[in-house]
Amino acid sequence: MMILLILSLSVKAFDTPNDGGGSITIEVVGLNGDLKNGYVYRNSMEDTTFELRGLISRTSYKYVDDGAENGKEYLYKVELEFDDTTLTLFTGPVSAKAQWYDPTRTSVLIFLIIFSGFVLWFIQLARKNPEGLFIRKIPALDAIDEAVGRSTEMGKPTFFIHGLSGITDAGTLAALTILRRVSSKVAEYETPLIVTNYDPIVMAASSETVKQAYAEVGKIDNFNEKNIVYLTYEQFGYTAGVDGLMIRENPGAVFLQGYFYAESLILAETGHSVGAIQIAGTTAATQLPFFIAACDYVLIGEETLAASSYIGREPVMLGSVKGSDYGKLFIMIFIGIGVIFATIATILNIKGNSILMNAFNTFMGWL
Amino acid sequence: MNISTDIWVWIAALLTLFIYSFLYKDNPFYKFAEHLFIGIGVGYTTVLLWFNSVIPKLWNPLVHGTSPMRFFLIIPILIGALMFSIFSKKNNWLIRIPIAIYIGAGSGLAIPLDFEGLIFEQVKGTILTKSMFNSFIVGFSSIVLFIGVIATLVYFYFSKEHKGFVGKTARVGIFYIMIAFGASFGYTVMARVSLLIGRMQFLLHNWLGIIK
Amino acid sequence: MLQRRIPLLITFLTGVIIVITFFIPHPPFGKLQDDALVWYSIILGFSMLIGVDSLLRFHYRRIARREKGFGFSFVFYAGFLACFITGIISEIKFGDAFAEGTSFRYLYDYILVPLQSTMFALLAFFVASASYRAFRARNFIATLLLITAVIVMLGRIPIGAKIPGITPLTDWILNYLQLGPARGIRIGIALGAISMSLRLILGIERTYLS
Amino acid sequence: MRFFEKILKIDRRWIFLIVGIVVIIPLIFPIGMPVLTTPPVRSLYNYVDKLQGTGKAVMLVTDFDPSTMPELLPMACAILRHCFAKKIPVYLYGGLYSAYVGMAEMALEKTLPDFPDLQYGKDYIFLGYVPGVSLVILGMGGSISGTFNTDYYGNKLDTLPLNKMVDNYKNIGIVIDLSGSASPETWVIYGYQRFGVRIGVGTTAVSAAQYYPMLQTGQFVGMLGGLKGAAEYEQLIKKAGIPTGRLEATIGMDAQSFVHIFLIFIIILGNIAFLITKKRKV
Repeated sequence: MMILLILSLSVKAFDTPNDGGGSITIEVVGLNGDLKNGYVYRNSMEDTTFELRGLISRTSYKYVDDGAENGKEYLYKVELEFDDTTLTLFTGPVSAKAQWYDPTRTSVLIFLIIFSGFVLWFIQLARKNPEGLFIRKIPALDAIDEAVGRSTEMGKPTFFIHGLSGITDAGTLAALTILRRVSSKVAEYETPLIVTNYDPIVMAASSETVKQAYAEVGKIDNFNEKNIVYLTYEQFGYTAGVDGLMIRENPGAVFLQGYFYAESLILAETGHSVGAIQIAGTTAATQLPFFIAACDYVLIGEETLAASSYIGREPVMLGSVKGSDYGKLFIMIFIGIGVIFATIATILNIKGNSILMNAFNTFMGWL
Repeated sequence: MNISTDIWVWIAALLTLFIYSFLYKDNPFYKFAEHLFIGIGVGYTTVLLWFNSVIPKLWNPLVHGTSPMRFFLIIPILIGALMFSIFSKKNNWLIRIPIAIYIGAGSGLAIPLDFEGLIFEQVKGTILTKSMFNSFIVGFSSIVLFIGVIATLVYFYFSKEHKGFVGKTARVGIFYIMIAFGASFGYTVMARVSLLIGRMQFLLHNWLGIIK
Repeated sequence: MLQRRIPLLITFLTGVIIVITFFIPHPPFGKLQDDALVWYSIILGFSMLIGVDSLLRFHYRRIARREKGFGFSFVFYAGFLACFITGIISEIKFGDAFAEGTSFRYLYDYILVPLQSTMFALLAFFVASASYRAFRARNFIATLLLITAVIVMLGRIPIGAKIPGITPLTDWILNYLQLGPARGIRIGIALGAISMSLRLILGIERTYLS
Repeated sequence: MRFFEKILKIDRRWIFLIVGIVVIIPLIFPIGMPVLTTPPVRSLYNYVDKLQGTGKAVMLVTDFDPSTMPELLPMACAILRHCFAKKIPVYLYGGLYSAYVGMAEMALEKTLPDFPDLQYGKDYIFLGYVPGVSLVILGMGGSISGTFNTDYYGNKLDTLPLNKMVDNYKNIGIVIDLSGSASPETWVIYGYQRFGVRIGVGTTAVSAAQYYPMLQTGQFVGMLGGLKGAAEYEQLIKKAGIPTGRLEATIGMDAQSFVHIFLIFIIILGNIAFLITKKRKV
């Protein structure tokens, strides 16, 4: 038994594939469950000593040495401890190197090309032929003017409450687009606008956005930096601050835009209690139900991200929306074909023909 | 009754009550707690960000590090410095440069990661329903799930008017979406109540000592 | 003009570079994404100072002009300074502000944490008032919302679980009925975000820059 | 019918008041409604139970902070009581981040008085915080004393009799991670997949949903989800005749169930009022 085990065992060392270098993988081949410990030692070929690097994993039978220098050659010694014996195996020389392309990401590349292709193609078409581009109704966006207008009639300020995500989040950028629209309306009607901020960088961007909007309608003098309020970079501290401000300033319209967490409902209920019209929009799927329950209008997920195209109605933007819709169609068809294929493969597999099933699994692994 | 004699417990308990007083109406106690909260919160995050990010990731590698790569850290310093142009009356447009960098970097990071982490995962999850044939119910449910995904996606199809077949499918989509929202609301209610129980236990046990 | 063109060009370049490096593991590109995140957290540390500055000035102004409620601005200052100073002292003295027995730890445990959890726990009340108001059978869509919410809520309490069929029904709603739209919404958000990112990189979507 | 119109326009503060009362009353006068146990909880309980007499230890990790304490602390107490009563050795580990240690301390304070004959260092060990997160999990695969050096109280770990017998995952029957974040996955990746130590998890009701797939694939031995999971574990140790102290989760479940019933009640009431007033208007 033992002899068989020894004969069938071998150890391989190779450059860890698809990475930025600096890493060598050591794999024990032909092992089964009875390994107690597997120690990996390394020798840098400059002297004779082997230093202990780590332990072979007992589930994958591999060890990844992330401390290798690119281009330098190493020898590895692996000591395998079994219940009744210990084996020592050598391997190498081997060196680590960095790759220029990561083939495991090919699927992303292909989808990226297809999707950007659609978007760029329709942008191009829109440039040539700006007529006839359609975008479906989004009631929450139509309600912006109404909300600001009513707030003005009541002589109350408008609140714009940012979510908790940073400037790199698509939801925040969509919020800034909506802020742009809200502030140009507010500037037109000459009512106060208060913008509350969680992230200081977003505050800087909000300030720029509102200033631009005021400048555009020629009322830059009415812009008041003090109304772009910074509160705190602490979730519930921010909530407490916004709640306090809302109760005291008594807004007539409240916009809750960006990425929210559990505070969504606390804010929306407080806004409701002061009788404001509330328009919420978020890409936080988990918080949408709370906004639906407590707000008058809600931009559901992707609707926030389409807001800029909807508001601006520039042909180029509408073209990009159409392009991304085709991307959506592509994904729907992809899922449809995938489901049909999986069904056929499973039926054939039950009948004993596994070729299609294997092909399917390989493809899913690649994706 | 076994009221706490620990001053800190008293502070915590009073602050808890101050916040709850907001449920009745705005009042000086709530204002006190709110301002304290914002003060402490901003002090706390500033300290945390500096000691967990700026010092270990910038100061230590620059001052104590040896790697040649550490000079790349000049990039965040420059970007960070440009942020302060907001204080300048004349050159405050420079703040657009760091914002432009964030937006570029954020977009660049999001594109491949959204494909890999969100779209592929969801697509795979929808296609792979291996146990579909184990029973009629699972098979039927998988079809229900599949229709849910497609109808919801049709609802988010913006560039076509929602009438005819597309309109009907989008309508089914919004039905599905509402069902999902109801379920997720009902599911989360439970966890929210346990937070309140925790606070009440603190007041009744740690502070007042009414309950053991 | 330059004030607009330069930022657009910068957005384009950073965006394209970051996307390309996603596919190149070779240094220095492979690490660039991670580096960018590290840099972001450093810059966030810097930009916190802008936020702090804004707050300090706001409350200073309130005190200086004796505006309504200026007394609470002292409370803000007290909280900020207490936390900031004890935080720095504790970090320097103990190497970790959260070490047992530091004054920062006391502020954290007995002021910040109770405030956070109480604020968080307000949700229990607001969930009640929101569901009372929102879950009405106004129309077909609202009824769907109402019915699923009630079924799932019933399924999560011991008494409700005794109603025959409610537990499997809740499980079925959560595992299938709810999962489809949840996936659809997520795919939609991801596609929307990608499309928005493309527009930003190409300079079509400008927000503050027009 | 004026009544229903009033009901529809009721000041929401009445609702707040009733919610408050409904939570407080069961806390002061516990009822102890029966809680049915579910398979994920039973399998964790049974797994721990079978460790009795094998000499293998339980490592209980408090990877949570005060924000999720109401749900997770009762779990810590119930599991500790189970181990203490059955003389299963325990490593209580104060969590991967420094702010978490206080939670472990609190769990000990609540449980130790009921088990006066326990000896520190022999029956249980309290590990404090060391930086490193996943490195700590990896390090313990080699040696616990090598990773921590000292326990929470500053004693050298290699002087403690329990640690002399255990010292790495080979003699740890299960690591139970109580967490409101993603740390159970970290434990699975570095603890289970690298060293084969079994992982159990206790988490909040909100996070529980995302861990079901890992439970199904057997990466977790069992799972306690939210207050209900904690209450179920309390019921199991109560049935085994172990001193339970105050059944915090079970009592919490009373309060929770009352709030739920109240919510369902007002939703139904609101709808009746809505439909009646609507009919009258037509």
